[in-house]
Amino acid sequence: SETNKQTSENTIRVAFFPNIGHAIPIVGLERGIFEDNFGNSTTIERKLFDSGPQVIETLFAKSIDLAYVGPGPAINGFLKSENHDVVILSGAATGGASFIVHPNSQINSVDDFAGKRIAAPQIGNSQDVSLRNYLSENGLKPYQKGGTVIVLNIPNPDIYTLFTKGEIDAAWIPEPWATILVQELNGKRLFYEEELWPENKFASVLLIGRQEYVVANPEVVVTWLESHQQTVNWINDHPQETRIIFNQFMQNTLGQTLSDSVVDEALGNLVITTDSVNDSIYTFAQRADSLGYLGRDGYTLDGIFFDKTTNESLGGNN
Amino acid sequence: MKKNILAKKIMFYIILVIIWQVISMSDILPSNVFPSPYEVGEVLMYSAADGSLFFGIGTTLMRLVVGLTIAIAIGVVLGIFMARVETVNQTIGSLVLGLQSIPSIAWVPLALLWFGLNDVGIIFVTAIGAVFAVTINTYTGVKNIDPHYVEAARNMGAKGTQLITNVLIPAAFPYMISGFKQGWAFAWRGVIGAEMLFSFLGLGFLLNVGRQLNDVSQVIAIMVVIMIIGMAVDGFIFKKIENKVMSRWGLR
Amino acid sequence: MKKNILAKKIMFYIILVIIWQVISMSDILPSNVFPSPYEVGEVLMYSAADGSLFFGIGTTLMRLVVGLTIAIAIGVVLGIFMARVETVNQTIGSLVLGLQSIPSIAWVPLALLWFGLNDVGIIFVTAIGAVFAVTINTYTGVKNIDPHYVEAARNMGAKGTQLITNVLIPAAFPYMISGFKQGWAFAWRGVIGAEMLFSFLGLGFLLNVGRQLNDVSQVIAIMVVIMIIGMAVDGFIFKKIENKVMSRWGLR
Amino acid sequence: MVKLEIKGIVKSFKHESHKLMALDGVDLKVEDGDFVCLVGPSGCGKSTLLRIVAGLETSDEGQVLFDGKPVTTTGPERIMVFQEGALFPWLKVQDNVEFGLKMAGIPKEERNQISKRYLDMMQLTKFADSFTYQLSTGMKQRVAIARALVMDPDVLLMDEPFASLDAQTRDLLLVEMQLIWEKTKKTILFVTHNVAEASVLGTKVAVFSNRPSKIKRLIPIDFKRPRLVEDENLLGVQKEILSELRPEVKKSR
Amino acid sequence: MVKLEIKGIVKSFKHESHKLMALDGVDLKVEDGDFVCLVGPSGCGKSTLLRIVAGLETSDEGQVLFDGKPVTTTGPERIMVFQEGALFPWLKVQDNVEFGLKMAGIPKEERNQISKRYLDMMQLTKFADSFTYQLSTGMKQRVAIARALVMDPDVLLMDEPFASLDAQTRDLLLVEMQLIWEKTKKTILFVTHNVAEASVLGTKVAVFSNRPSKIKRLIPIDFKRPRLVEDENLLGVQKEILSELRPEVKKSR
Ligand SMILES: Nc1ncnc2c1ncn2[C@@H]1O[C@H](COP(=O)(O)OP(=O)(O)OP(=O)(O)O)[C@@H](O)[C@H]1O
Ligand SMILES: Nc1ncnc2c1ncn2[C@@H]1O[C@H](COP(=O)(O)OP(=O)(O)OP(=O)(O)O)[C@@H](O)[C@H]1O
Ligand SMILES: [Mg+2]
Ligand SMILES: [Mg+2]
Repeated sequence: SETNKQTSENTIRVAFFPNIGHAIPIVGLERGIFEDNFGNSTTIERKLFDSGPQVIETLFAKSIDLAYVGPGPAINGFLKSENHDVVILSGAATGGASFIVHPNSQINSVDDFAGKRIAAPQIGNSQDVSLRNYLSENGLKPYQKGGTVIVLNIPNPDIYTLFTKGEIDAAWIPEPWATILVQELNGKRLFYEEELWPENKFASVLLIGRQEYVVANPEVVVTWLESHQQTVNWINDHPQETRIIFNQFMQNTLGQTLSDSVVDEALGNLVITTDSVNDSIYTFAQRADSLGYLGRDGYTLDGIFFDKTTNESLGGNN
Repeated sequence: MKKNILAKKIMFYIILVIIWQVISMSDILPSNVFPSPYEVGEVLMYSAADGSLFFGIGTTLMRLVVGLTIAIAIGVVLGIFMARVETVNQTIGSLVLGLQSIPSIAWVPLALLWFGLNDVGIIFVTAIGAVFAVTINTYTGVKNIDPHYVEAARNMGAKGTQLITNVLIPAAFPYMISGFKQGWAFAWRGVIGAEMLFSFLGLGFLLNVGRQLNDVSQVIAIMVVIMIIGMAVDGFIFKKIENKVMSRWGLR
Repeated sequence: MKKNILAKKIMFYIILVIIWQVISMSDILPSNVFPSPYEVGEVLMYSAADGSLFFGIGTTLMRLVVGLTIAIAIGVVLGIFMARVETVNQTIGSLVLGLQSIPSIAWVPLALLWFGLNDVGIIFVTAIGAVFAVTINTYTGVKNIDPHYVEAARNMGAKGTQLITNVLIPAAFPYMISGFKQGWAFAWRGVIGAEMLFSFLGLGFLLNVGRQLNDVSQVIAIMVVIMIIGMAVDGFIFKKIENKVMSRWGLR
Repeated sequence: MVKLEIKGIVKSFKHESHKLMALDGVDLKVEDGDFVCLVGPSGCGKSTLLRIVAGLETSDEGQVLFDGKPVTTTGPERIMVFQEGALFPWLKVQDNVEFGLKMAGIPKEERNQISKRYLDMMQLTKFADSFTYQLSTGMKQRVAIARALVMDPDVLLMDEPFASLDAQTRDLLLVEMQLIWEKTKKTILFVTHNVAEASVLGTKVAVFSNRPSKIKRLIPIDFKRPRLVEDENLLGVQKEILSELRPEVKKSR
Repeated sequence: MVKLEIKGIVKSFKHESHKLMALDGVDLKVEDGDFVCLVGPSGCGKSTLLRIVAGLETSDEGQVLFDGKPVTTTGPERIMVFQEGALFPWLKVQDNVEFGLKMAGIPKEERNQISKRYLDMMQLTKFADSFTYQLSTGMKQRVAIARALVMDPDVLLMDEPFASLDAQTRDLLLVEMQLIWEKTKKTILFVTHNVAEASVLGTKVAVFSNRPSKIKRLIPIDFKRPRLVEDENLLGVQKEILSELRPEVKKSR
């Protein structure tokens, strides 16, 4: 609460990952789209993260106001705060996850999964939920639950490492890692995750806000969403420049870049959009719940989506 | 007398839990930031009921025992060498101090690379986290031996291995015990840390799951389990040895 | 004499690096699994050139100093209390041993929740990682004091604070030094670990970046930096104090 | 006036295979200004009794009264010179000697003055700046004595303080001790194995029986001072002490 | 035959404010079977010399020859009884005594037999199972002596071993020491502050000068044994020793 009070009205603290799926904040901020719309009196403080749950922890600690995260952490944050800390403001990207098979492992379809070691990023994230749901839809169970498929939850960079060593047979993994596995390690893309979804689309990155902040700063939200939309348009019009800006950003913040072909292909596998594909979020929550990720007491997503009208009226009452 | 101590301890923890419950009920902090002991207890109950807790504990302890055994064996030998052979101390000794300052979890990426995602990798991280603490304490212990003991022993014909097993080790034992204790602390931290990052079964994995799902109650529940095991190991193993040594040395 | 030692050390490290280079050139392991010292050196050069390395070191050291200072202050007081007041030892003492066994990185989720993504959170993790080591060593040191010293001092009228500052602390000093040393080791591990997980500036952050980008050279480069700083702190600070204490105690 | 009253002190220790009854009902009245020498077989409990009087050990039964009040803890009015020295290795010789004064809050210059006097008396001036491990055993013992004298206590408890001194230093200190005692009229309990030493120093000599020990006899010595070790007058008393002591030592075999 | 030849030993120590010259050219020839008592002012370097002979300390100059070969390190043929005991706290009394035998690989039963004999001699049988902190100072010293005797060394180096014994135990050990020496014809270097002790035990008494020390005089004593402390015959030698010693102790003031 200390940090909260210190927040000057003119500082917006926004969290995102140095990852191609987060192209909107990266490109929008690098090109100054957000700054231009807010004017000189507002500073935007960038907070770089590499894990969704950590973003949520930090948001609970009131150290950030807005954040770009996957649906998993967004839903968890909403439910764990008893429906009052997190609100989904908009979509940011859809698609962008694939099932990659190691060149030496004999996997050609789901029929070959038995006895194999299959990796997904951390428990409860989008790919993990999708993988486990896919298994159960195909009548398979993870080894840890008495089944035949060994599911490993490991961070993306470690998936790469283990893929190098041939210690895993396949991975359900987001971009740009999926493309890196394909291009650098000869991984085989068995399928794109969007192929499994209605209309071939599902939300993979969302813009969320800290409810308290959103309610208190309706104008900020409006301006942010406008800039957000403008950035989407710009990116979709300028894929080349997007790649250049992205790599510049990587160089400046992490001192490293990805190869052009990786960025291009990864970007091509994603759709940068404001569409939050709400149905996919409900489906996602349902699947997570059936996996036991959402607690024992049942759940409801009522109020998770930003409702501009109620928000304005709440803001007015303040 | 003994009963009295136990009663005091129990009282202390009951009071602690009550204070905790009162603070969390007072609603100063929301429960997603500061859960109540009741919520934490609930999580423990459930994971005990479905067996996952005990499976996790078993896995972790197995890795710990193997890693710590390796660490103690290497650490004691290395420590004695460093204390007795100046050249070893000047060369390997300085390296040990450097390696000691690398946090165990910094080894995780390399462990994954070198050993893969399996028990060996985790045991490596566990052992490497503990080995230097054992080494340094053994070293300090041997260095701090009253020189009269060594002189008397050498004078009575103790040499080489004899000197080590009959004088250096027993004389340095009070220090070495605290070396083992720290070694165990480092190993315990190492194994949990590695499991958090490897995400491959064990208590650290369960803690990480809690974290990934933003479930503070589970995080704290596992921390409590980690603490309880830590206290148990300390109370039932190290305390006993230490008391014996202390009273034999006439230090109490 | 002094020069001789330095020469020995330098030789040792040169040989070490040569062996490393030979192994990595022999191509038994691919360089993305086992990079050569040359590649690691290159990474260091670059990050030194663009200043990011020194900024990282500065940030980390600042957090370390603050966290360790807090840990030592609390640890010494707590340790003495535990050693001298049996009730404190039986209650808080057992809790300290429990808390000691929680790895610092297990505190990271709570630190993030309670303090947010800022220096305070990282310093919290640093301090809590070190405080119990200092406490336990101070405790052991005070417990291991030759009882004659305390008796003589009490007999000459030393009481309360006087007894603590004039007898307990100096008599336990050889132990406390090793407590500070371990405290520093834990704090150093804690701060790096926290930075790896917080991903908020500092050396740990740089290491994590290396990990995220699967750049083993960078991972090892930062580990080397961590080691060198560790050795420097040990060599320039702790070694000096220790030698002084040891020779004053007639232990060498 | 009775300064110290030791009443029915019983003390036993636990050993591996047995319980050891060290003191079994020790009674002793020490008048103000008495110089009582304690002699007895090795291991009979002389050090233990001194520790109980100092308040460093508790007895199983009985009590010690100081000026009529029961002793429960240590106090600067009862200062002990330990048999093993117990000097502080982290302090220089001079700081060791000044320790008690510092604890009493006496300012630095005054401390220096006092300690200088006693360091001089103990022939240690040259070693004021040395650390204790740099001293020979005899020198350490002298530091320990200086450290106690500096405290100017009512009761001085000395546990074989002269055992590792050379004969000459000891003879000198025997004279010095008598002077100090006469000047300050301190009450002194002094453990020794040396019967001659006891006869020179004591106003009374308490002979311990074999373990479990009592005080077997209290022999008063009334010769005028300063007495010297070579005084032929003392031979009679020495014989008397020995005749009490011998059978006890024999029993202890 | 010369057993030990000490040639031109020089040894100094660094102190805070100055360098301390302890030994400055000590020469001493010790024949096989000699019993040499060393006396001298406190802090003159007697313990230091013993440590050098034992091989525990190196001299700045000069050397020690044992059977004609220079001493460079410790050896079981030269066993030391330390002034401060240096018993191992982690061993029971009996195990302390048997330590050297165990190091020499002697089997358990034989060890037990031997140690029993010496424990008995030192009146410690009852305490065979005790730990050292449970003993009085005098008892500890007796354990230390037993531990050395058990080793049956050619040369025994004893640093004030009887300082904290009661007179009776000491008198007994004085006789015992002579018997042991006569039976085994050991070569013994024995530091003491007690001139009577020296005159009873020694075949020769070496008087140290004040620091920086040399050996001022070597006084042979030829009376037949066993000698007793009360022997009037010894008074003459004692006077002689004292007359050499006194001026040195005075100088040391
Ligand atoms: N801490 C202890 N634990 C067990 N036994 C002890 C302890 N302290 C002393 N004793 C025993 O108590 C007895 C008396 O010991 P004490 O040191 O008082 O003897 P003393 O008369 O001073 O002997 P000395 O003349 O040899 O110094 C001894 O038999 C000793 O073994
Ligand atoms: N380790 C040391 N460091 C510095 N000085 C030392 C050391 N050991 C001995 N000395 C000094 O050397 C001198 C001789 O010491 P030593 O112990 O040999 O004397 P000693 O003749 O045995 O005296 P005592 O009869 O009192 O035991 C002393 O003045 C002492 O201060
Ligand atoms: Mg005694
Ligand atoms: Mg000496």
